[in-house]
Amino acid sequence: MMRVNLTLKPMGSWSIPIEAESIIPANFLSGTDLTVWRGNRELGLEEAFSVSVVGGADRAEDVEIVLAGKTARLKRVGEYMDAGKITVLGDIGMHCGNFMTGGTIEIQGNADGWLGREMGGGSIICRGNAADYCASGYRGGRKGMTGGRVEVYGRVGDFLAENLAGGTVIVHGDAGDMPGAEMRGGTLIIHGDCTRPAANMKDGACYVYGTARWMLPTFRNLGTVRHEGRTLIQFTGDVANRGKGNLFVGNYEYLD
Amino acid sequence: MKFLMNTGRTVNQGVTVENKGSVEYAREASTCFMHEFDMLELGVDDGDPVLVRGPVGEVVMRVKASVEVEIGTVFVPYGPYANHIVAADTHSTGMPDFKSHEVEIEPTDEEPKLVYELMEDLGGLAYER
Amino acid sequence: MTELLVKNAHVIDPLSGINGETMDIAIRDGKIVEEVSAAAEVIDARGMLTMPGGIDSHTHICGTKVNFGRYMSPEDMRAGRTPRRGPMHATSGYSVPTTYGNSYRYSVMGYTTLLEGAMAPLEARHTHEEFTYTPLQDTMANTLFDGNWSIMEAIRDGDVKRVAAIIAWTLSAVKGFGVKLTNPGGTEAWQWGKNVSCIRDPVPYFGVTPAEIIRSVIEANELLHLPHSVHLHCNNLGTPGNYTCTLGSLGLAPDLNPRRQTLYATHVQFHAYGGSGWKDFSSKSEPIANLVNMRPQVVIDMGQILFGRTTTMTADGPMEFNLYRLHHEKWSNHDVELETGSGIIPVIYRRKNLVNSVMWAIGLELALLTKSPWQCLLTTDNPNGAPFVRYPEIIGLLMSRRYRDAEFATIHPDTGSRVPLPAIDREMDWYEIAVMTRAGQARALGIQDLGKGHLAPGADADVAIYPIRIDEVDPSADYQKVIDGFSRTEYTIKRGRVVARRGECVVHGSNSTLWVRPKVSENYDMGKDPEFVEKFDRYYTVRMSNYPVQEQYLNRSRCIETETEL
Amino acid sequence: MNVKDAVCPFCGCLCDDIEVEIEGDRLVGVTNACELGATKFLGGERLKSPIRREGKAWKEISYDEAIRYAADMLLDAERPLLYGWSGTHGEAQCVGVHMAELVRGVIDNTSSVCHGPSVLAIQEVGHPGCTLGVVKNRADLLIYWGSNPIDAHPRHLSRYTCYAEGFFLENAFRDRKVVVVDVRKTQTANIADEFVRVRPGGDYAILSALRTIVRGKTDTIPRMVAGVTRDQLIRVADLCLNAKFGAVYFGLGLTMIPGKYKNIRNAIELVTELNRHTKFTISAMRGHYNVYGSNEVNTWMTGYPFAIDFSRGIAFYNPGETTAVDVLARKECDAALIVGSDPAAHFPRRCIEHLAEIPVVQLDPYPNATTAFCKVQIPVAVTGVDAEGTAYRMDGVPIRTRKVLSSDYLSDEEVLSRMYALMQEALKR
Repeated sequence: MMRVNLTLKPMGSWSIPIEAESIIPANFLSGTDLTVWRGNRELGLEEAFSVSVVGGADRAEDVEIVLAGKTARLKRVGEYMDAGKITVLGDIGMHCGNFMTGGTIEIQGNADGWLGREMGGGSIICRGNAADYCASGYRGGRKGMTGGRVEVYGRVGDFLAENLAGGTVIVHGDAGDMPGAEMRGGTLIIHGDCTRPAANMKDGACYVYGTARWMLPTFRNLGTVRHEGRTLIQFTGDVANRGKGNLFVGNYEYLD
Repeated sequence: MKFLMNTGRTVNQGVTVENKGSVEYAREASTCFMHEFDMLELGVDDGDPVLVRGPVGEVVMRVKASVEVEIGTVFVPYGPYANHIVAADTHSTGMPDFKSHEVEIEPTDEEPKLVYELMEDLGGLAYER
Repeated sequence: MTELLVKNAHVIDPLSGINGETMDIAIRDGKIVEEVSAAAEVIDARGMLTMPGGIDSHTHICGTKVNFGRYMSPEDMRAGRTPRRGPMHATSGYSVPTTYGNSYRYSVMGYTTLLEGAMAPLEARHTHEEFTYTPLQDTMANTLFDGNWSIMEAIRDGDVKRVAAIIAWTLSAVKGFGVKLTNPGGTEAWQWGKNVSCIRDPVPYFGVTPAEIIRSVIEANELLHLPHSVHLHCNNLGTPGNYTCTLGSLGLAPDLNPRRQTLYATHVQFHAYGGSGWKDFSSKSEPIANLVNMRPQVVIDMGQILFGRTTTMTADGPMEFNLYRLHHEKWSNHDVELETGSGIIPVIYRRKNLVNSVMWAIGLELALLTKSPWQCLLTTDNPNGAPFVRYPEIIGLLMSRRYRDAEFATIHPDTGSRVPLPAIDREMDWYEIAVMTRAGQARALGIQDLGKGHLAPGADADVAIYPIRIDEVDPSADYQKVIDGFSRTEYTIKRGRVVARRGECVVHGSNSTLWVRPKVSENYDMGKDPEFVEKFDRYYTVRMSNYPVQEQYLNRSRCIETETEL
Repeated sequence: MNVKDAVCPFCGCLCDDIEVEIEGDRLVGVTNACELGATKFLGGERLKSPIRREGKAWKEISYDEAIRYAADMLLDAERPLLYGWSGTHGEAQCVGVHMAELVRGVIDNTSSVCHGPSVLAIQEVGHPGCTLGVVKNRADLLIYWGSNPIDAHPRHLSRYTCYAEGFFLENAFRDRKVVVVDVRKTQTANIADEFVRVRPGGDYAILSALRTIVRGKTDTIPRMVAGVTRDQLIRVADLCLNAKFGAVYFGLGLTMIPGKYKNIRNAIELVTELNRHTKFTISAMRGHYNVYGSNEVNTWMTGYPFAIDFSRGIAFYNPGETTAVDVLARKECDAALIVGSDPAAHFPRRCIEHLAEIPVVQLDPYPNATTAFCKVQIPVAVTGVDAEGTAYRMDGVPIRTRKVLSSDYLSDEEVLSRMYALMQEALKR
């Protein structure tokens, strides 16, 4: 096993984000001669981080990266990650785990926007809150997340799991506006409340255990069902979009 | 009282927009259009100053009766007064909630500031006073 | 004075009658000359295949609808991004690259002249602005007349000279090069959500038929002595059984011009379909090619498709809506007042799809069954059939039966019974490829006298030197070498300067735009025609004085004045 | 002297039939323009020369000095923001893109706080549109949704839609029906045949409901949707289906409310659905006279219409991250060049607070709210008045604005080109 400890050094007066897509387990198999970017300046990994490596590994599966320091503006960590583990002790910046296909990312704090964008596999656990576009897709793209699992213990922002096409997304707290918009597959589970779930959905399953506010009027009510010990109201739609998705809600309120 | 604040363009705002130092621009952009019933309840008349408090700050405007706005909502022309209290959160779309902000409005004795005073409050230095 | 000497090149230059001679090419101040001084810079092209710069006679690279294709497709843009490097600006995009992306990628493939296939006159300024940012090729624009109200009215009145006068005024105003008809009449009908099904359907309100539009505009085109012929995108694109409509349209072309064709039919692959629906969809390349073989007044281009992702864009608005209803992705449409329209949707052509497999075969068949390469030019209707960066694959397919068979084995298994391709043995040679990618284009566009498409003294010094030794490569077997060779020149020379070298563009460049000003007598100056002016003022939303494209939009203006019969 | 067919550089209508009267070097009269346009032509008190802030005072400086300051500022920055661009001509916008590419900065235009959400929607589902003249000549149904042309685009109705002469309409005024959908009963709502008053935030639900009704699934819809009765929705759907040519013009009433671009997407999908039955188009009421041009220029040069981040050399696009409001509010830039806009008047306060902390250079003919946050402001000629150049109308039609007056002011393009040349030279060294 190899453990890579990276502690972000304090940066200058502005909060210019650092992009660090080089931080994935596989890259550390061949050393720490990596670079990151702050704005338009390329920095050596050790200019930005205190680096220590404990142990060794031959394959990415056996590498764990532990990120410490004020990492809330550190972007693109874990992008294209395919194996191994990244643990973030604090908060993490945007685009963590983009295009990830395998391995695990665990964030002890909060995650900024686009957590696990266009993810294809692996798993992301966020102990705090996640911001907008968690488990979503790219602008203009047809498919968002296609596989894997994202689990957020806190609440999430707007446009959660937009264009979800596969995989599972679980949020234990509340979600913001329009979770599961344009869903075409996969499973989205929100334990708390949200507004306008599954707007324009085509297919897939969306569960809201709490209350769906501003429930869209274009879903057909199919009556109640039992689901994992809960009674939920089942809808199908979005009829506006010729959709055949399933939306289950604990409770709902129209904006009438 | 709580209101939903909407902002937008008006002819007068458009006519004065190239001359932001002018009294006319300040007057237009600091107008808070309100339904007459709400004005009654708030105890204000046309032209009275009101303190509008939003999620990130407060600003003084002058109220004006309008038949266009619904009860419970106010309309403020785009500009530095409305933006003094509008939050910068864009829900990661690039666009703030310019047209849907919950605000608290109460009568006040203060006068609306001039545009340059608002700018200096935020750390700027006015060129023309 | 700048001089350049390309030594020991292995030259194929069909318009000069040169087929594989080792020779030197002398260049002075942007032109080919007999000889240069000893001070000339020397490029050793020993044994390398050297041809006039490539010419694309039908591509979509600049203008309103191309840019909208970019605008609506951030997912396409991120596919081909490069940073600013040396004299090269940043680029983005795969199927609809940015202007710099188009220009650099074409240049690396040895292309030096491009014809934008469709420019709406009202929005011509936009096309010219983008031309300026397409620095490494000379540019020209086909101008759309398919739904032009004044022209349809003149046709209804039987006044071909007036048709010609309107074309003359418009080309001069918008700095257009040729006359384009896209689904003639159909784009006007589409402004009511309707279409015309073939050449005998009258256009709503105007009453004229596509056949009348095609015939009258051909006559008008020849009255104006334009360098290029009418450039036709036939009615009924993309529908099963449309080949009869195509045959009918090609049959309308009279033989009026001894120097070139009188009808250029574009992306004919999309118009050569048999069957009564998608279930019995089949190739009708044979009857089309047979007709072309009998009619020297017709030139076609392939409109080849290749499997993969691309974006379709055309002035043919109704066709794009029908395509949208099949694909259900995203759909854009843009109708242009009094003139034309356009539509855009992204598509993916799949090997496992029978219709797509048949389409793939048809393009190749058209090229292989048309006897003269001068009559069937190599295009994909970029980016409709595939992005132009894939032209080398098409060259490989045309030159190698083995490559075709290998590809055929991977497509839908039922394709064989619906297409004649498996029975075609023809393998094209280097000379024929040179015709299909530059010489034929120059002749069809009527620009060989302007120094395009050949390397005779006096010609523009636009030269493509490919790292291919044609005496060592057997294209039939080594098709991958052919593809690689045509993908990246050793040198691309534009106006006497090396602009690209082994995949890198080495100068910023500066395009010139070719356009036509037909000289007509006072009586036929539509700018002074009271009826024309009044209609313009009442129904356009732009003032007539603000309509013409000012010359400052043309980076290096090359105006071609024609003597007309008006 | 009178100049005919001048082009109005105020709003996206880009009216090109303006007549201006010139006396010497002054513009004294404007005919045909609306009140907004006339005011713009007549202008106000401009800055005489570049100014530089020194402590608590302003000092006049030379153009050379001002341009050099701006070039150095951009070269020194780690993530400069180049913002605005809608109030200038296309040629200047092109230089701006080259500059952003060279210094690896973020370039964004005012559409991010205007119709940026509309762009995002178009990127999801496309855009069935047309030029204004198609509507003028054909449309028998007009829908203004969340837009108020009488205040924001005063000549839209008379020049292009309701009151314009139309080739296929016998009596445009009588033969066209108008539907207005808004949360306020605006001036435009007063002229509507059908006014649909929506509860704030309810537009998305209404649009979904209309799509469902057009599809014939009316029974799914509750009796009341966001303050609108089902009966009224059915009536509106029937008006749409019975129109020969319908045109929707939407405004910021759809882009600035919750859901943002999803509202536009829904509106576009309604129009796409209607095209299965009749002819329908939809278009955005663009604000600045050349905001659409800025989208066009950015697109052909970078691949994206706005919000482009060149930090890493290649063009990266992610509105919400690379848009000006987000960059400023998150303090993610360390210098700003502002051209042809006034963010201090139009951005939320947190953005302005960051402008106060970083070096800012602005190109603008007039002192404005952003002046207060500038280190340097450079006065320029006004496009359409004393400078010319290309602008794109709200429907994508490019028109060359005219220079109707001569002045000593440099155009935006000239100032930016000089700046760019200095930057190129510095990087060569």
